[in-house]
Amino acid sequence: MVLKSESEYEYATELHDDTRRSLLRHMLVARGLDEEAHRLQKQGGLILWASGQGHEAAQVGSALAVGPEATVFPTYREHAIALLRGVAPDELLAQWAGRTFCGWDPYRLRFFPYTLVLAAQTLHGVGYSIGQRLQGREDFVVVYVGDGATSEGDMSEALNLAAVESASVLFVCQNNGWAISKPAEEQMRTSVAERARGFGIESVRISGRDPETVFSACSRAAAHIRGERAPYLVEIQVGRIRGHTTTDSQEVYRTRDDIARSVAADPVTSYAARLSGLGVVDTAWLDGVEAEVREMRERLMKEYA
Amino acid sequence: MVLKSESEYEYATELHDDTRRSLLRHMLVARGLDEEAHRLQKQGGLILWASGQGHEAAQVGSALAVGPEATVFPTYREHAIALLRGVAPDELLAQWAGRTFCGWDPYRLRFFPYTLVLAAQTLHGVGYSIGQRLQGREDFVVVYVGDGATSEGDMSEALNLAAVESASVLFVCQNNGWAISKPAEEQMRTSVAERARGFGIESVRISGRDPETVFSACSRAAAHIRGERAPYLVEIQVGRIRGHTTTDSQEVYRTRDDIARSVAADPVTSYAARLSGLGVVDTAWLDGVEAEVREMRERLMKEYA
Amino acid sequence: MTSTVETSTVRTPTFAESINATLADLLEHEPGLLLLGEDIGRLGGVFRVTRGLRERFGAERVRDALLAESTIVGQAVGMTMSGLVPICEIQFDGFTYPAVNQLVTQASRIGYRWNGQVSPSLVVRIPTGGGFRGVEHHSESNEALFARYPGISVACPSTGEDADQVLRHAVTLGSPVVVYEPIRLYWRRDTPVRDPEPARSPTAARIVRRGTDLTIATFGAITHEVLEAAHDLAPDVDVEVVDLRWVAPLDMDTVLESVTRTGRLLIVHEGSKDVGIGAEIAAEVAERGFDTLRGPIRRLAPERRVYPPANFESEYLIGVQEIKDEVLVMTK
Amino acid sequence: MTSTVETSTVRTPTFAESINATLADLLEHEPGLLLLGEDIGRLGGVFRVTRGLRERFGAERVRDALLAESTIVGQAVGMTMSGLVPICEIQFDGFTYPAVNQLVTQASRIGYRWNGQVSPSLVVRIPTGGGFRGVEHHSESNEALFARYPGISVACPSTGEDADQVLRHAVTLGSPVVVYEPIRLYWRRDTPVRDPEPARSPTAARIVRRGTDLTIATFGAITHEVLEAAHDLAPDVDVEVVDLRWVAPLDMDTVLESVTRTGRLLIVHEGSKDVGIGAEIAAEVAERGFDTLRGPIRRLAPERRVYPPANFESEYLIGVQEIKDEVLVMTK
Ligand SMILES: Cc1ncc(C[n+]2csc(CCOP(=O)(O)OP(=O)(O)O)c2C)c(N)n1
Ligand SMILES: Cc1ncc(C[n+]2csc(CCOP(=O)(O)OP(=O)(O)O)c2C)c(N)n1
Ligand SMILES: [Mg+2]
Ligand SMILES: [Mg+2]
Repeated sequence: MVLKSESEYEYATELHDDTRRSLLRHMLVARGLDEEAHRLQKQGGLILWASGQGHEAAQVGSALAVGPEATVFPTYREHAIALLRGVAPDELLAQWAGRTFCGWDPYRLRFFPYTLVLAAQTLHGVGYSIGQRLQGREDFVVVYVGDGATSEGDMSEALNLAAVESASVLFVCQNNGWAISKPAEEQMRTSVAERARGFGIESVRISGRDPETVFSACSRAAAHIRGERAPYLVEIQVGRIRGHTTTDSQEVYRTRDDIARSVAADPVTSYAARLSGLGVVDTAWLDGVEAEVREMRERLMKEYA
Repeated sequence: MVLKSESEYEYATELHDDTRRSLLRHMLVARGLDEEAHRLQKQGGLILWASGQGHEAAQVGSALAVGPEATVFPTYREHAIALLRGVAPDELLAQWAGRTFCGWDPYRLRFFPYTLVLAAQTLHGVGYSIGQRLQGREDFVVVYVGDGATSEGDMSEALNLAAVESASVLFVCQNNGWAISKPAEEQMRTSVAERARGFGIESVRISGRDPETVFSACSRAAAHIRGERAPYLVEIQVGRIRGHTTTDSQEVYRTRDDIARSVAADPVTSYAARLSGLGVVDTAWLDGVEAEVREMRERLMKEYA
Repeated sequence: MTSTVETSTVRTPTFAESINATLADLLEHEPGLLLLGEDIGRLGGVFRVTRGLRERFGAERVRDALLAESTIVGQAVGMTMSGLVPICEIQFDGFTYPAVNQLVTQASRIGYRWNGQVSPSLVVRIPTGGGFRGVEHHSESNEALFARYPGISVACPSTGEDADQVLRHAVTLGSPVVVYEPIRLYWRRDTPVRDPEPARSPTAARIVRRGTDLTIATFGAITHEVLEAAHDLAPDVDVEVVDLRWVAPLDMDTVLESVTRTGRLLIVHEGSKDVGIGAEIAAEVAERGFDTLRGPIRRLAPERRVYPPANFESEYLIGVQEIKDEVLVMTK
Repeated sequence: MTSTVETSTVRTPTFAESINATLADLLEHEPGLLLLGEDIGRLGGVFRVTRGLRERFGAERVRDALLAESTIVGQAVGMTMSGLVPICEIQFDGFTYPAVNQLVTQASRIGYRWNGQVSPSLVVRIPTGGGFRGVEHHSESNEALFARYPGISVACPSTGEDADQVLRHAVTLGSPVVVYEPIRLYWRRDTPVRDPEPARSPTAARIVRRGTDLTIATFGAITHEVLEAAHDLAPDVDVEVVDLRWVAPLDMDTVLESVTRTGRLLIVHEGSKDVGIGAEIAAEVAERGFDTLRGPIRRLAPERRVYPPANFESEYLIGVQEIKDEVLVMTK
């Protein structure tokens, strides 16, 4: 079974150039941090790193679309969202360096701690949303989950709970095609989006190559959630460029071609090229971001090397 | 939300009169046993009894349809199936009298022990089917589950496993509208049948009032499973005539009308009336079954009173 | 806290009535507190412990949960993050296991993971224990399971009054508490007399009978059998009975002081013996109270075997007679 | 069973290599046996313990499981009913909890529920323990969790040779066995010398160092630190080291005999102290070996607190120095 997008790429036309630059900037910064994390891990400064390369468009697009009011329940790979939400780069790496289990202030940033026990956070997210609603407070919650983790009972229980309670929860599944070495098409017969519908949760499945597609789909999803006060699920197909984590050797179980396809579909380079081509960003702008990234990497090196 | 049948009553015309009499006979016997169990429980002979009244058409119809080769993984309420499969009445009551955790020979009867930890048996059933297939043996399995139990993570995990492995498993959900005091429409937003489809399992939702409807639907499901070597789910709507168990007082949480509706929709009396009306059974036949039931009840009284 | 003497004649509220009253009072005074469990609302719980609370406080605060224990505890964890204080109910001890992951890897660690920014006051009430001819899985005692885990406290009150104190303390603790409520005590009225001595603190053990010859450390429903045995043995043998009330953390000071006075320790519990609470107590006393011991420490608890069908449970459970026999062996 | 002396110089297979070889041999000779776990096939497991087995025995017998621990154990239970012998792998100790329900309420009781008609030979291998700077949840030791339950056996081998013996025994036992494999030993080559004395039976403890002054009972990875401490202390203090190998059921006879000779008992384990395996051993000795004791029984194990982030794990774990200090205190 081959995964297919239900909706093809659709470049939303209504996006402001500011928004587009913002999307690209966050993607570039996340990529820079990810590269630096790999370097630091090799040198022994980090214990482990779960790369987000290939996930940037999905993460930045969805996080910008829902806005800063939404509370985010991440997995352990939403580094681009962490940065976008204001987690400082060194705070983000702290747990991967063995210093703490959460380097940032979850409440202030509305970006909750990474959860390493797969799918456990899905129930927390729904419970939190219900709790907020009961107290008459903002109950919009975004729960991230990977394709593999959706097999855990907790994920199905969370979908059912959200559906029954009509909770204001956006589930975002970043389907990168793999749960370590297990291909997504051997993890499920349908799709996460179809499964959500079975529980009574509207859903859509989109490509995660283009941040604008993601932004549009998640904006619509957010509008649905706020309008209907009901949950929604967006399944985003992304490519996993690096191995599962730095201890993984994906060459053992993925073909060279398959890895090459993920690399070729790199959302960061392609979006940078597109915005350059459209004249939305120019060399000066790109140089500015590059300088910012360089500075960040230097600071991280000082802190963690 | 009110539960609606997706397919209306459909009286299969192709059923032999022998089959129809067999359906009715098993239903009448099961009802007789159930009445006796209540009596014995009141007298202290049984600890507890989980009544099957209202479930008879669903149980007998499905069990006859799949035939004796299928291995059954029941919940704790499939008394009609137990009897049909050859569990002796006193063997069936033994566990409700505190003598054992399983009074019969599971392998010989291909009717496995009752499981009281909800939904745990769903994974066993799929695993057993896979195990049988791996050993080149009959892998047709029927897993019973209640509406409430479908909320447990294990049920979703079992559906996913069966779908991915394309296991020869028929899931039969007897949706009696209640999980003790929780109405099914507050337990899920859709239906168990829709949920199964989300996982990639074909399904149908039928009324469990008429055993012939059940027999036909389950025969088709069984043919599908044997033909496609893929799972199937049949959701059967039944009425719960008695409380959840003998310790329950359903009057606390169900309206008088609602209970009356379940009583009025009694599948046993209505099927007996129908077959009498059609001349498929006559008084002599009914008297014969009644005598059989009386004898069974007397034996049980001796054993357990 | 009152210190009324409980006797078999004075009419005091039953265990279930006490909990009901405490929950009602907490709901009344703590707007952020809610109840969550299977069948606790409309039905008032399968043991009717929460009877009337939904009518009084509404379906939003007395929530009939989905039939999924991981959902119950998992959503409760999220609710604590939003500032609420959920009191969950698991229907029977034997159905706790689907919630173990959320309790052990999540609820118990959230505070630490959040560097103290979240203080999850989260209570899980679990009806426990046997002796009422239950069907399979309905008569177990698994308090030792959670007692191992840092970040979880475990209470096993043996009276309604103690349950009241435990619950009131638990909802303020800022970390999860599992409270085991003995099913066979819910509606029992005639319980043996105990000393009215108050506990030193809400988490301290209680000395429910003063004695000089031997200490019995116990908790939960079986405290009553222990007291009965102790009363029977007097005046020949004068047994001191310590009702631990909490099994994690344990009030070892009270036990050790008692053993210093009596020189002998018997531990009695209903949960199975192996790697149980009794083992922890014995190990602590074998280390810290070794010099005060006049003889071997002994444990009286069911052997390592499955809780049997109802017809055989009396052979499985520890009764008054066995407790007396054991005391006599140890003091002869 | 061979009785080769393991030394730091002789090149013996590593722990991981031993298990790999044993699994291969079992798959070779037992057609009904299969492996089931996350990433054990294509990848050969996250620790590469099952490397090459899928290629050799096929994807049907070396099964890359769905990402769901309850599914893994739950389907394995069904497979045992069909006559197969599944050896499951849980990826890390910390991810065992979603499978607890299927293990405790199902796998462990199926035999009893079926009146002996099913003998579920079902093995669950679990990589365990810390000391390798793991991230959250990746360094725990929860063997005491399952040790409580009748119907489950729990093994904690400390060498590849013992793991081999444990696994071969486990697949024939007719009831579930959980085998804890220390992560930090998988690929370690230099381990302290131990006495070659064979065990009395596959489930018996091994005396891995004979001594006269004090008995240390231990198991799992930390056995090596205990041995190192014992070697360091000699000849001033002559420590006897008992490697339990199985923690449920426990071979108490070997421990008691040892304590009879030495008069002193220290228990060392990596899992946290409270209501742990050490408690059970101490309690048994405080009862059955009381008269042979010359001083308090002591336990050395991490205190009741969450396993901390990697930078703080050395403060959390028990090291060679602490073991030596403890022995010196007990023998001075
Ligand atoms: C309950 C649990 N089981 C197993 C693991 C080990 N594990 C960590 S990540 C992972 C794969 C997750 O795949 P997916 O959900 O697709 O997320 P991805 O890593 O691809 O982003 C596994 C098996 C875990 N962390 N938690
Ligand atoms: C894991 C678990 N949780 C709770 C229970 C207690 N319990 C027994 S039956 C039941 C309701 C089941 O409802 P449903 O699945 O609809 O089946 P029905 O009884 O209606 O046939 C509950 C909550 C249990 N047996 N197992
Ligand atoms: Mg993935
Ligand atoms: Mg029901």
